[in-house]
Amino acid sequence: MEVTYRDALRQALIDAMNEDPTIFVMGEEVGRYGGAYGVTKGLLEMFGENRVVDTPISEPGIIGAAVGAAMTGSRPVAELMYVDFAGLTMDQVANQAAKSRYMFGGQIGVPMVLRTQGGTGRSGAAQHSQSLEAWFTHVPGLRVVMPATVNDAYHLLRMALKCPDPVIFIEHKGLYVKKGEMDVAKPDGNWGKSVIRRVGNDLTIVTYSRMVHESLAAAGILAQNGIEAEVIDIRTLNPLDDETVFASVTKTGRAMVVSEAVMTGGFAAELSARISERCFDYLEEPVVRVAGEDIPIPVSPGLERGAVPTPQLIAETGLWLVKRVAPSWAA
Amino acid sequence: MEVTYRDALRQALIDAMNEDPTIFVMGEEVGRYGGAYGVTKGLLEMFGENRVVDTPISEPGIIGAAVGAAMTGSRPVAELMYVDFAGLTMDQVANQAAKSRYMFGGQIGVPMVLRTQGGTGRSGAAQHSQSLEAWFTHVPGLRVVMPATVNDAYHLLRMALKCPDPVIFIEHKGLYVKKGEMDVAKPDGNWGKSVIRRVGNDLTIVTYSRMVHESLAAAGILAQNGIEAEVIDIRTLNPLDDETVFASVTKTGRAMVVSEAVMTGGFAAELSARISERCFDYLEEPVVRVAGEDIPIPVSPGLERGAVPTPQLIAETGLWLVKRVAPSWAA
Amino acid sequence: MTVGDNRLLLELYHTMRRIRTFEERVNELFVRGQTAGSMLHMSIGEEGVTGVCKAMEPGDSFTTHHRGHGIFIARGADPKRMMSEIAGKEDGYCAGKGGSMHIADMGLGHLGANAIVGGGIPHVVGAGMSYRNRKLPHISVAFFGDGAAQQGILYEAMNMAALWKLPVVFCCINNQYGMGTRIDRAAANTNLHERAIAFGLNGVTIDGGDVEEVHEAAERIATAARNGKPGFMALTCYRFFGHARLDKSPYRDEEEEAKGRKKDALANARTKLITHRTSSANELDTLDDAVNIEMNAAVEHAIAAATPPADSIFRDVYAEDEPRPRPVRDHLSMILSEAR
Amino acid sequence: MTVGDNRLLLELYHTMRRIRTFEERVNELFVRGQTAGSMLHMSIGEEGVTGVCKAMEPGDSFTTHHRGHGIFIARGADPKRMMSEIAGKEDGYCAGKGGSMHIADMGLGHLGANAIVGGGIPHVVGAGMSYRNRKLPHISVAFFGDGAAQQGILYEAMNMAALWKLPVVFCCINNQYGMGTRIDRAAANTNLHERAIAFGLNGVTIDGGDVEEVHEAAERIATAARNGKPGFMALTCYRFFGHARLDKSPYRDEEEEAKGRKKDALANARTKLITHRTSSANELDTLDDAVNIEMNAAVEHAIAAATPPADSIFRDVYAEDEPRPRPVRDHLSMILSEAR
Ligand SMILES: Cc1ncc(C[n+]2csc(CCOP(=O)(O)OP(=O)(O)O)c2C)c(N)n1
Ligand SMILES: Cc1ncc(C[n+]2csc(CCOP(=O)(O)OP(=O)(O)O)c2C)c(N)n1
Ligand SMILES: [Mg+2]
Ligand SMILES: [Mg+2]
Repeated sequence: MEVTYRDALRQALIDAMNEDPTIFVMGEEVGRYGGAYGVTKGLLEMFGENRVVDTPISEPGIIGAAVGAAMTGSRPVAELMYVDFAGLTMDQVANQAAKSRYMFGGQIGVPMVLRTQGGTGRSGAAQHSQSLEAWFTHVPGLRVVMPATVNDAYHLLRMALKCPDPVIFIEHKGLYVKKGEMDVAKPDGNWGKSVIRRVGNDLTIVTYSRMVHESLAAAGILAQNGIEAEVIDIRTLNPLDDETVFASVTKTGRAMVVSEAVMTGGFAAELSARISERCFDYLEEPVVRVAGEDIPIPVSPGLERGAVPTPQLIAETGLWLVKRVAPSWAA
Repeated sequence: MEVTYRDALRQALIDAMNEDPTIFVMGEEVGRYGGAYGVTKGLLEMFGENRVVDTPISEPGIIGAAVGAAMTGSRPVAELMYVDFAGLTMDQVANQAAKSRYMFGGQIGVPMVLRTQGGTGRSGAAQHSQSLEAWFTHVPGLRVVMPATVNDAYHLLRMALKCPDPVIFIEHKGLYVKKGEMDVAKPDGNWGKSVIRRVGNDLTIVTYSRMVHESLAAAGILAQNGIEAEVIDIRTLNPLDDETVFASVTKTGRAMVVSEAVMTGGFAAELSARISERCFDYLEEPVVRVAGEDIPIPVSPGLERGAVPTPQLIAETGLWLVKRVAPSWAA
Repeated sequence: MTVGDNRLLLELYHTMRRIRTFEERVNELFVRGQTAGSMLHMSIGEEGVTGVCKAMEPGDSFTTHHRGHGIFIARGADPKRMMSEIAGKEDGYCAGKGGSMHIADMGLGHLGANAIVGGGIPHVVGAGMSYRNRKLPHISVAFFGDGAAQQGILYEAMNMAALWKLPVVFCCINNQYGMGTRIDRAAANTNLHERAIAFGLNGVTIDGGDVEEVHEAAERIATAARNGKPGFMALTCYRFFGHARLDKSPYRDEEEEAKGRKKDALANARTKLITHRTSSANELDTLDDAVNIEMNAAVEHAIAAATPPADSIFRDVYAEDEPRPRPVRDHLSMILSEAR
Repeated sequence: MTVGDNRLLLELYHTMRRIRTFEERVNELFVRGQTAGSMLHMSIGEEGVTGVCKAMEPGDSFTTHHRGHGIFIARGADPKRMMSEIAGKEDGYCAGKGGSMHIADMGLGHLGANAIVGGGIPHVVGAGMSYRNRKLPHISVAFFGDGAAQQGILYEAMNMAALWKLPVVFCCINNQYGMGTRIDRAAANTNLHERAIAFGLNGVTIDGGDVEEVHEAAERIATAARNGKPGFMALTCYRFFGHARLDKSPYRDEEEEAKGRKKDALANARTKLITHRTSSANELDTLDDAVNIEMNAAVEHAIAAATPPADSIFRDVYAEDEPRPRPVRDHLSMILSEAR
């Protein structure tokens, strides 16, 4: 069925809530407003005020409440309107949700899902456009999921809602209106498995979230230049399936990691490091990263576009990497 | 002069405050108590209540106040008692302190120093033992400094107090009582420059903070096995001097990054990725990371020691890397 | 001010009209597809805050929230540079980097608009510390909404301000809504000033529809703050339109909106000037026309203004002569340039 | 309880004695070098909180702070397993992973001690939501100190609890200090209950030196909470000793300490039992001796207990049958094993 990424997420919440009475949604504007990006529209009418809870603007308290609810038999879905607000909640996320099972010797888990969204594309400026997954992937005890496709939006959220541990579920504001096939009976892949979105023998592009689509577009450009790129969607940054990546790089001998987050200290660095560690004998060129510039996101649309990778940049880098064709900026 | 790391920090604050009247220190227990680890002892008597400010336990408010003070002509030193509490302050650090100059088009800077400390060694358990520098190094607009030596404790803090931008200054709780030479006239190196702590031709060990000492101890063990390791102390993670690292790896052909932080998504991944990117043609072995385990820190002393790198682990890895001698755990 | 003082009310009216018209023009700028994005928050209905801004002195500083256009205008902003910033242009207040939600002007004491609800509140505490330490006579005022009053950082900031007797004022513009959430669905006790009093500050709730009343209260609160007793004031008003440009407020009904929009400090001031003071309708119309011309010019200015150069994105991350971030392309060049 | 009820006060006395003696033994454990670290926070002087714990029912849950030994004992903890955890041993409540600051027992409704000041406060809001949604009769109580009352998250939590009418109680153990900072140097208005009232909760301040008074107040507050009116109670007491094991409290003088230690719920209960009730000194001494034996046994148990196995560090990061983190050594093996 052709639906939008937004609708797929909404359907996942509806199906999960019908199936599991312990699930409830809480967050700013999730009820009457239907969610800042419309993902929870209609849920309040369907499930009532106890299961669709509009909260005050109190991010630390919201996530803290979700932790407590998760420790007492509920499975809360706490919505953080923008991942940019994570800075207000990192204590509850990293010191409470992530560590409770461990600190308490395995007595209890914190089965909650923190739903949020990030990325550029709407001139949201420096505090409404970030990609902060790296803060979470550095915290043992969390799972981190970033769906790129409509089908993954549905299935990964359903799977997250069965996970016994806290899941940081990061959507992309630029994908909500994207249409695609949703098959509730058939996930793109299992939880914790990377998916090959395009097969190719010349170059491996490793990416996730919106950049999967930019990378596929770039792969199209590369194909016109006689380069077949294999595009791998990581999907779940934790648990991470890097074996699929290693197998591909072992085959292609060339790897590019693409991410919208600022380059320095991003998850792209972890992926790059792992590929170099494990595929050392097979690499014909260094693993390169095409990522966001090391800057805050500016508001002016033109500047904003210049702050993150484009299909053009990915393609030019690929051409250079595989065919030694100097890119526009180096020519 | 032989002093402790703690005294060097204290002297830096005193000298800077005497020189620059706009500097004031604020934080929990920095005054009457003298600082949880004694770094600010005596300052209240010296500089009075307006310049040594005991605060309520309100981390977000403390950092937020420091931001406002820095924007109005003061140069605050805000002490965050443990870097583990950073989660409460990341919004003020990453969205306010780090981005103000940029968002406001360069109108104003936020010249503040956030002094904090991290690391294991005192059975502080999961919420008092972390190494969270990676959260900060992923935020454009911040500078991140982690002194390993007594002389750096003094000089890097003095330099941080002249920096026009926000500096995250992370000390290590295990180093406060460490003694060493402090020469107020002679820094170990400039701001933004890595320092070679030990010269060697067989292997490059890149590290920072307490792990510099563990790495030097490991280098001693390696030397007894005929391996001369070059140990590089990064000192300032931002601004990062990676050229010094590349020069060394180009010479040795082998690189190991050592860090106390949990491995996945740590700054060690950034260093590893950069070395593989820039020294590809010179590497005889993959760049390896010896870092903290991907777990919260347990309280039991024995378990805590097992969660972070030891000289033994670093040395065994070095032996394997250079001489292909299988380590104890693989033998 | 002495009751019946025409000059002051006329001045406040003029400022409020400039705010109202400015916001209407921002709307026009959006409709003409010239704004940087759609995260534009109109302050129409909140013009009464002008009374607070009027009670501030040169040298005083302030922080605002995402709905801060009006406050900034009342503190002396140049509509042209504001409009340019909202359009993401090079000659805007922030060189096209900040936009509507991050306008600032250190020259006018504007320490910055903030897109993090509550994010700018603690900054005034630090400003107050700077003034105290340097023995300056200034106060610093934090402007924010009723929704922000549910952020814990407000209470940390108020406690510190009261504890240290800082020259600080917390001004809550209670427009009854945080996006689609009415205040009574966000707070159990909606008398927000009672919270401030419990934290040891002066606390009042004022009718935001009467700019003179707002101004009088602000004078009292500001004077006390200057003398070391920080204060909190909530201005009761109504958000006339949607939360941001694209919100049509489906969550509230016509009737409530009609009633809410009666709380109109601008309209009330006009009536008062004509009926109880010495101004004539013509006089005010002439003034309004001048404002129209001023704001139309601001729109045309912004549209004509140049967009910022592409490479400006690497500027201002750090101080001018500090090491700049390395562009990804340069990084790639260093890796791939040498032939293999 | 009816005034003059010997049974209840005797029971409270017994619990308070167990707390006092337990803490003294923790101290001994430290002196004997058997504790996991020195971040040990004694609750001596705070035994009056027993009155709150007594007002709780089976099935009720609670979160505590870093100084929570006493609270947990009053809620039924096994001193042996507590002492083992404090020693970092395998049979401790948290298998030697949490220690003194992170003891928990889901069986007894202890949702966890927290080393983040204020960190456990919002958890009771979520617990209250669970109980409401599942129509369970329980309440959830957050225990924390006066210093934590300066954390904004407390106000976010109280506002949510009041807004949603949750069965939640916030219990502030006001021992006058946050480390070296006396409450009047941390809060402008030290009548903390006034803040709670301003947020729409029931709020009271009680003399923590009179356990019966505490118990009566707690019964009222808890009953109201069970019926949807959350409450806040501050127990006035005094931290008898240093902040943590290594702190000698140089920041306060003998005189103040002597005065403060007069607020001793345990001693007061004993006097009351003997002078106004039917207990004899001998009777109480016998009881005390039994407690001594119990707690000495706990110490010896902890010292004899096994330390956790080294590889247990990789357990409990995630649920049992979920993928575990890969040990660094295994990671290195995968990289370096194949010969080059
Ligand atoms: C920390 C944070 N949480 C949520 C948001 C999303 N958001 C933007 S404005 C707003 C409503 C704010 O309400 P209020 O404080 O009353 O200001 P108003 O919009 O009414 O002027 C929300 C929830 C945000 N920008 N920052
Ligand atoms: C968020 C946070 N800030 C600071 C600390 C350091 N710290 C531990 S206990 C404490 C004092 C807490 O005072 P209070 O809440 O009154 O509890 P008490 O120690 O008096 O029982 C401080 C500052 C911490 N553990 N967590
Ligand atoms: Mg509002
Ligand atoms: Mg206390």
